[in-house]
Amino acid sequence: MSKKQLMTTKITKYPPGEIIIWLFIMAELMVFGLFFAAYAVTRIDNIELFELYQQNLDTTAALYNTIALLSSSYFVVRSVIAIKHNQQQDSFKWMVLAIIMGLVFIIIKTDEFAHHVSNGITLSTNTFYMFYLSLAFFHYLHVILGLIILSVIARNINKGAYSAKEYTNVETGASYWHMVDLVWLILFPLVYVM
Amino acid sequence: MKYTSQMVAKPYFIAAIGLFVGQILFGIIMGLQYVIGDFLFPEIPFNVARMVHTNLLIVWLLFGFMGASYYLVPEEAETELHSPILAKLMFWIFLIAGAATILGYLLVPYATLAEITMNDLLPTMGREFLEQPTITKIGIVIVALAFLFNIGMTILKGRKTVINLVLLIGLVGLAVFFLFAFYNPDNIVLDKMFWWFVVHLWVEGVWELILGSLLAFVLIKTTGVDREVIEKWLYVIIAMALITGLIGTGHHFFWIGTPGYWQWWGSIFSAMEPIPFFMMTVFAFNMVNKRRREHPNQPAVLWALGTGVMAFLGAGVWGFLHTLSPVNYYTHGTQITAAHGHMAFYGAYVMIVLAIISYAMPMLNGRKAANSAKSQIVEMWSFWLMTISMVFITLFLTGAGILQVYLQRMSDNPLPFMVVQDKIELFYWLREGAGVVFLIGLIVYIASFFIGKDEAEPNEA
Amino acid sequence: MSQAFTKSMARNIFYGGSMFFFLLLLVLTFDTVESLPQTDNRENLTAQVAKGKHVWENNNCIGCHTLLGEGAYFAPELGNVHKRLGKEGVIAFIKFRPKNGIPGRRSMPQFNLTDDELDAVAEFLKYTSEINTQNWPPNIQG
Amino acid sequence: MIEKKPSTTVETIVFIVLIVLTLVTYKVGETDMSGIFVSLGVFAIALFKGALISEHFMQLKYASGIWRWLILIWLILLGIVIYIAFTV
Repeated sequence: MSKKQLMTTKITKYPPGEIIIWLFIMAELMVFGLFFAAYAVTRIDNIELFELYQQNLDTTAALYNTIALLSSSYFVVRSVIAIKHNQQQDSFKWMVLAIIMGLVFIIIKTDEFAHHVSNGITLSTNTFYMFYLSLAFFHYLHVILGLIILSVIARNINKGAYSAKEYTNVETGASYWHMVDLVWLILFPLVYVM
Repeated sequence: MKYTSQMVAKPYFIAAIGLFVGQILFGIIMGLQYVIGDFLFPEIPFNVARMVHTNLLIVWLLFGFMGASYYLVPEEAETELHSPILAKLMFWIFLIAGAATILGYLLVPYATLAEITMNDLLPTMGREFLEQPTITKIGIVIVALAFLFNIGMTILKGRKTVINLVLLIGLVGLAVFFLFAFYNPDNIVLDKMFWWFVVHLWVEGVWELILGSLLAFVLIKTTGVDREVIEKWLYVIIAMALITGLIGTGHHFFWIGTPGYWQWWGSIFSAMEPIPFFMMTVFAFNMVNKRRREHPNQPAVLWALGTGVMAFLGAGVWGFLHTLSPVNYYTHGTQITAAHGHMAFYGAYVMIVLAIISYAMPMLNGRKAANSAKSQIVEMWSFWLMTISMVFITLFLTGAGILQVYLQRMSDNPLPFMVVQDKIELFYWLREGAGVVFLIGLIVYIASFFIGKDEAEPNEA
Repeated sequence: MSQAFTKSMARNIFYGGSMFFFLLLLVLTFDTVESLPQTDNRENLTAQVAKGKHVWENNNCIGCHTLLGEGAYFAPELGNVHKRLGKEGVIAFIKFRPKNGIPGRRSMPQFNLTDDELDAVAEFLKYTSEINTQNWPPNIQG
Repeated sequence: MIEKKPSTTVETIVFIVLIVLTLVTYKVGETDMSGIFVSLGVFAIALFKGALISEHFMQLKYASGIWRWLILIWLILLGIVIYIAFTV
């Protein structure tokens, strides 16, 4: 297959990265989509309960987390662009920044979970917390998995494993990470604000 | 056959088929007890017949898995089996322990069996599928460890292929999750919950790894498709199986005293459990369509394709039908479950074991690659007889189940269990009829081993 | 841009995905075990109930009946039989099974249980009927 | 070989827009504004942000056929479900 050296507007047929990751992204989005739909449908009969306990959530922490994930996603975009131009140094730098922002998310979210645990809140506390904790924790695990993937990629970039000719794995990891970001962008307003 | 030590697989396969016959005979007895309640009572009460039926199934499938492993692991690893003697020894230990256990079920009342095997020291008996005396369970663990050691050493010293690796992971998982059979707390909710760590994580977890690797092996051998392609498929299929199946365990935690959130987790993830089975069907057909050779052993290819389709129908479609918690609320513990169980076990596990037996037996009998044309035709007849009758068994049980759900659980005037059973008797008669056809199919299958024994095999096209 | 999908990627997805969901299963299992006291009626789990469970197991009751929907589908659900028949009804039913069954009908064996064993198994079924099963079964017929 | 610095203007603008929209959503949550239309507005913003991620970060704008629409269709379906669930 011919390689493009520059990011041009030429139309490629497939999305970036290995094609299999897109099947998994779709499967993941299906699961999250079902959870979101289940949340919304269950809420219909429990509006007061949901609105009451929604107020107990820390919206400010969620805001910082949204900014952290968005920045992280943006840094990953910069890292991909850099590797496509053979700038391994830059690519590595951006990827490390992305990982740092991901870790910021983990720290803030862990603190939130710790608060819930110390208040004795579990999945069985009530329906709202069941959904909130399920969604947030399932997503949290995805962030951890994404960070592991990004770390491996960062290490490989640093070792010089990727270049303008071979960067499929970087794009694969990046696509997964954007999916994690995307899910949080929906989760944030749905569970914290609405 | 490339290595003489592969020969140890043969007794395992023969024992598997023999026990399979026993399983079906007891199935026929139970089917009759469904309509003639006092048939063989009190000599063989239903609970004993069922125990024999389900335990024989598990034991003969394990024989099949072990035989398959002894056959394919040396060939994949390109080395002789670590210890053929150990394999032969374990065969006899397992067969004798299995036979003794079945005889125990049949000859003495279960409570007496519990007493003489000293169940009270470590009570593990009396739970569905795990009825074996504790001493038998310990025996199973010992046989499994010796088997794993043998297979593991062979893989370690030889070529490490993906098929061998996946098979080994599946077999280790099988042994590890069986250990939950020894956990039997007084608390029935905890008991039920961890009971599923054996049952669910076997059949909807690690067994799928075994299934996948056996299917991949048969397809590599019969289609000649590039190993790289097949191994890639294998990884993706088993990845999906575990990704959906692990949390899919939750579909058993809806109504047994576990928290309500399992209704969401279980429904969502188990709803995706058909995906790996669908991929398996696509995989099997795809590989056969891309075949680089016409393998002379046609029945083996047929069984391999059949297992993909029937596993998808039985485990995938019939499983999905009642896996969502609002549906399962009404169907839980009815004949719908029985319908699903029959087709899923047949499609996923019976057929894959028959596929590997079909592929390996001609070679184990000293032939080059296949049985005579006459024998193959008979075997394919048995395929269709057994498969179609299993489809009908499933359909009749589904019919019985739908009526049962309606009459007993949904109608304005719910009827008692036994009243409902009388009303759906017709379906049980039809199921019994289909069961007899299945037995005929099995007899035809066995006949295929003896027909055209001395005739030459068809040439490779 | 290579669209080849490599085997190592498939392998990583298998190992990564399985580990991920296995850990998730462990976390959910842990949470369930922690919260079971709210639903599993353990405050009523007496020594007699525990004994009843052994009687239940040693006679392979699950070989015909379902308990909370699990078991064989040959005979009635017993998770709520205490609500259907009451303790005395349960004991009487088990005690007076004819040795040779009922002609033409599905028959329950005569297990020759002692009075204490009968009491224990009835207590076990009473305890089971009080487990919070999310409102299952849909009605008294089980 | 090292090439000249590539242009990242589009991605940077998209990133800034995403941050601004996030802050808007947060402010709405802080104020006492409530009601169904506020909620739906907030969610519409979220879907739009998702579309930006899909098009510009995931680079699906360069993909053709069904691939380009994967995420967008998911967002639309989700929007419909949430709309129905919040307005019944």
